[in-house]
Amino acid sequence: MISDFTYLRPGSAKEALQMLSKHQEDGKIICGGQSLLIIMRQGLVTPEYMIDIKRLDELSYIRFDQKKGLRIGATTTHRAIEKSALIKDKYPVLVEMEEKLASIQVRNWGTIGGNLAHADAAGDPAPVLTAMGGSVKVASASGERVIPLDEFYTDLFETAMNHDEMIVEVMVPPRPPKSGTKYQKFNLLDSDQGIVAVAATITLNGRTCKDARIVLGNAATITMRAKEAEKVLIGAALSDAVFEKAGEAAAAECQPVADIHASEEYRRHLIKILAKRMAKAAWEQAKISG
Amino acid sequence: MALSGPIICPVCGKKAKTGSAIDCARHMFGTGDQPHRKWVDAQVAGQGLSFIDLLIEQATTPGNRSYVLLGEIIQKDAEKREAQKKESEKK
Amino acid sequence: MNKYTVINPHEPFRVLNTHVHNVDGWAKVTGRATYTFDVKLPGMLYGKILRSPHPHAKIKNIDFSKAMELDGVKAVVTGKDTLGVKQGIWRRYKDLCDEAILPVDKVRYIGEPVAAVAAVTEEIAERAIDLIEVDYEVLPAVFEPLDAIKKDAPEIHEGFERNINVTRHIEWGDVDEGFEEADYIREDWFRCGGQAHMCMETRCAVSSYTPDKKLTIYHSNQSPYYMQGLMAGVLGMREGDIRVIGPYTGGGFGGKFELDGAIFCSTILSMKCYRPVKIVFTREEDFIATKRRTPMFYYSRTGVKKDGTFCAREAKVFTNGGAYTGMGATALYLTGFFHSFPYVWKGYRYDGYRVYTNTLPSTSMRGFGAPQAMWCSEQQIEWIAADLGLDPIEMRRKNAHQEGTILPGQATIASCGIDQCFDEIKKWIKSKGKLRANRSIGISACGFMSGGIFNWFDTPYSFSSAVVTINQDGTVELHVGAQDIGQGSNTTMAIICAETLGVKVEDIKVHSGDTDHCPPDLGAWGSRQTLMTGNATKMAAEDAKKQLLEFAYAQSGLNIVYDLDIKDRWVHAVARPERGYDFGELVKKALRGKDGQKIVGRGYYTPHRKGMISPAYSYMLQGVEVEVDEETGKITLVDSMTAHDCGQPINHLGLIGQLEGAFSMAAGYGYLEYMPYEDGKLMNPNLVDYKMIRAPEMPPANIAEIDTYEPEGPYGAKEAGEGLTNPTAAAIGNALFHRFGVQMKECPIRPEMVVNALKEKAQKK
Amino acid sequence: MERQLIRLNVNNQDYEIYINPKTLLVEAIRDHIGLTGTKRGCDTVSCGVCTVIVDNMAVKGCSVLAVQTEGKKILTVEGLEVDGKLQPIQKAFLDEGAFQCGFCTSGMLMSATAFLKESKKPTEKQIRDGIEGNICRCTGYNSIVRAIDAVAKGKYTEDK
Repeated sequence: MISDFTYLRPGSAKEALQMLSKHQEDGKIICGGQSLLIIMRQGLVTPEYMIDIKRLDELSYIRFDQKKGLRIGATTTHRAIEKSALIKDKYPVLVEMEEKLASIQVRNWGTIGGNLAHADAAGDPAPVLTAMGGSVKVASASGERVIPLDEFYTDLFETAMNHDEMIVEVMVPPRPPKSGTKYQKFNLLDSDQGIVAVAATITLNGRTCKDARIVLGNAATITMRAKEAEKVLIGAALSDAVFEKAGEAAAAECQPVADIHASEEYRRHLIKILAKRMAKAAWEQAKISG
Repeated sequence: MALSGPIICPVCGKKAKTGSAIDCARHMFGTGDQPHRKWVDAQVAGQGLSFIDLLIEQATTPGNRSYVLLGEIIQKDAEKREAQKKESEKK
Repeated sequence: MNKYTVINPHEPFRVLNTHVHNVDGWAKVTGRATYTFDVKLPGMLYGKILRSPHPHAKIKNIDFSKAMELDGVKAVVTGKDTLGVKQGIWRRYKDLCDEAILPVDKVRYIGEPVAAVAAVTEEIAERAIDLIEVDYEVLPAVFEPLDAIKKDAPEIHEGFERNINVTRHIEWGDVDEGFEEADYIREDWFRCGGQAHMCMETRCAVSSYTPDKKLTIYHSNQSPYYMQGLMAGVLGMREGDIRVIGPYTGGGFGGKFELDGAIFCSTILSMKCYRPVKIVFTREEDFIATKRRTPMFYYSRTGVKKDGTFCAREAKVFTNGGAYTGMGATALYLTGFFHSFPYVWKGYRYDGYRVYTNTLPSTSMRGFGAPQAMWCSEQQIEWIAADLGLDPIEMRRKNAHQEGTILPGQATIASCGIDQCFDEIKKWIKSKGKLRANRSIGISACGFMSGGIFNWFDTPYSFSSAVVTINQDGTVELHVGAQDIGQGSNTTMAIICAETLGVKVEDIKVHSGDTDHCPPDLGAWGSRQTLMTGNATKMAAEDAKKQLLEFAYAQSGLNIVYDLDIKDRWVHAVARPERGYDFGELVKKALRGKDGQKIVGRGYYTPHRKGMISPAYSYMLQGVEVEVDEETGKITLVDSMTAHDCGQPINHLGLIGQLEGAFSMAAGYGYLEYMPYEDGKLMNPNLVDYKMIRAPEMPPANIAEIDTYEPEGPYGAKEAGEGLTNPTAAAIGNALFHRFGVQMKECPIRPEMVVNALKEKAQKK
Repeated sequence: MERQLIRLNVNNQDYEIYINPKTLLVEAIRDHIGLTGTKRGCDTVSCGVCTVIVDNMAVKGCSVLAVQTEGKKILTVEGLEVDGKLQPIQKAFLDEGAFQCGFCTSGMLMSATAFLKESKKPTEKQIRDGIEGNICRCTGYNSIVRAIDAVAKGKYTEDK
């Protein structure tokens, strides 16, 4: 049963942040609420004040410029990202990821900011954005700061944000030339979260790998970078053997937990396979990209 | 010794399919209610066994040992009864 | 998307087997259909149930004083407020009536009701539940049947030594002789999982007890008559004083024809405060505290000749009964019977043992024990064919049932179209040509019953009854006790009635789902309604038709050598169709002749001299094309074909829907639907972690309908829609066997199991 | 907890309801406005039987606060039929027998309606992805896919 709360509807982001600084941990931001309302029904979260930013259109935008890259406002829905021609052109992997994120109903109402703030290790956007070097701009009444996504998550359902802060923008740098990013999750049903998931970015310099990012979803309590796997790739002349090695490194360094869907061992096995496949897929794309 | 008629269940009086002792044993396991269990328990207690022991033996090991065993017991019991009957008729 | 072909079709009918809309369709596509879930009565209270957190514990004391103090709480009940009657649907057998629903003494599974609260809002009731203090003495618990039969295992029910709940023995022919004749004998051990019914409408009820000592219950169920009878038993009331209304029912699948916590607790609460009380299960309650498909351990030993002739088979089965009997005893019998299907054996022997454990009770679920039986049998047969280097389809054909096959002491097969099923599946496989490297096809055969003959409920009534009343304007009222739970029985009965009376479907108003106004009927289970209620409906319509034609004869003054008939509302001489009367007009006249009495036709059906199991059997063979990712073990269903014999199809749309739906549920059982328990606790009682087929996972479900004629069924009809839950799991297993040579012995087949099986195989090499 | 008065526009009709702000949209529609065509089947935003259309978007009424939909246009299954005239998708469901128990049907119809509005000439895969968020335990989905496909292919245009 959802506990009672006082409903607040700020007219601007500024007002929302003032409310947040006033109520601190007694306040909770709701936007799409697709995850929040579930855990509230389970009694896991019981805010006294619910601050609804769903209607803050000032935070709902998708912008791009060559220097700064991609900027997505926090209240932008998953569906808006999925349908954005601009993103499909510049960051196609984001669209591919969104198309497989839960169901249309959830994507219609749920938002990118809410998803990232929920800090579910099995969430889809975090690994992809992290693989592309993305970060979030968080704001409080006293100012703003930018946190790289690979430093954003501290523990299961926990982020580096303070109680008076909220995500206002998602930032993705311009895609470097000769680079590609791919994402795949392993699940039993098309619309499910991943039992595990892997996002990979490969940037080429001629035939060798200039830079690489391998990011694992649901392979630890937080979205994690597989730095050992990245080391295997960076500087190497890429081949199936190298991808195989990278997969093994990722499998060795991840810290999965067993649940009814998969044992720890099987999760490592899946990470190995997916990391190998995604690194290769990203490489294939990097080769043909401008 | 041969029996004059088909074997009747010593507990509920039901005539087994073929009237044979082994069929009567199958009937007893198939029914498996308290009266039938108690009767079997009484018969096999001597061998440190029980109805359930025979049941589990039958179910967990290939073959048909429990049925054969119980069949023999029923056969003997039926013969005993018939003998007793003859006795009482003589008197 | 789907291909539907008909093999050797029968003569076309006017209404039967034509494209008829579901008679409840309008209500369902406009949101007008009201379910128990939607019922709201004046002054209605909302109930919530407190459930046991322990798998096995004595209830020492329950203190609900704090709950009663909460504003808005109107009543709290515990086992002490009941007669403490232990009930069960096997009423003839006292031993098997073992569930009190609100137990007085002890709880036997996690989620078992302990107390219930009625309050003015659901939220207050929920808060009140948290204020009830229960003092438990926790007892040692046991969760697996093979542990529960051990000497030192805790006793779950008094007097049930080694926790053995029911035993079943089936045997015919000479098994030992059969095995002696066999050239090859194969033994295998299998494990079959449970499955949740997962009806979209969770269990719910609204009960209203009034000062005149009458009780009215709205309840989402499969058999209002069973509910009426069972409630009378636990309440010590007369059946006639209880009215059970089963409005539109949001799915059943075998899970809604026993008493559940919703109907029982809402009634006890209503009797305490004389107000209507509504209880709706949450999805979690529906998972942890209703019942489930029976998990089984199977040992199967099969002997065959070199040429593939089946000789003998013996099976030993332990089933996880959970805490109570429910319909488990029937599932135990049927799994044993259908493990022999659809083949002839010189000797067949089955010993089944249902064992109590401290887990969710198991019971009937669509397929009723047969899916487990086929999972084991159809895989083992595939392996035997491979071991002997024989064609698996031809080996099956060689041993399959035919018309006239006798299963000694059990059944005689009157109609059987399985031979043509083999042809159709062969054609389909051929038509697929060369498959992609990561794909393979598996097949599986099976058969199923058309209603059960057993009367463990001990009803004095006919199994099915129907009343047909013709109104003066020619419209028709059809009263049946059959329960439409979505399978379309209302439509099927309307079609049979219209066809028989010679009128149109829109002339028929079907009345069902209300014990006050409908004749008793055992309800929707075991695929019984089309055949049994169908026969009763046909008989009632024929009775009414005869009365009308008697009058027509008198009217027409025809020579009695002429036959009269009715088609499309036109009463006419068969030889001279142009000579006749309008149906409605004739009825008006006929009523005058009957001193104003309506024409009422009566029909009933109870099977006689049809063996031990069922009056008729359907047959089917299924092929499934499966794709497997060798590295991850992920299974994807690509395509499927089912060749199916259900006698004469009656409800065309309904038949296709039932076959497609059964297939999706069967596929889920094969590779997705998984119920893991830890210390008696279900680990995935929600729709995030319990996986079922969704639209993207559902492959084409092609159907070849083999039309046969079943003499015992109405117009030659028999079962459809339940039997098809049986073959799919084995077909998927067989597809994996053909691709990788691995033998999967546990279902559902989860990807991790596939990966492990492949690893094992690699290591062996 | 203070209740508040909110105005919802459901099926082109304004309703004023006095509710606790935590009231979910599906609760407002069923319990406060009294339109029971929309159902509830889970607590985890999984089953889709509570699907309604808000400003032309299908959403799950169990995961949206009623207050969040103030001033928006809400369409429920009851709003499909106008003056006894069925929408093409409703007719297609009847023709294909795309329902059995009917409990998921309202939500399924709303997902299908929203889907058909935004996708012209959809492929079968797209149709299946379009109803991914709705569970049907009875039909196995294929009849539903056929119904949506028939409407998309214009089989019912004469009724539009």
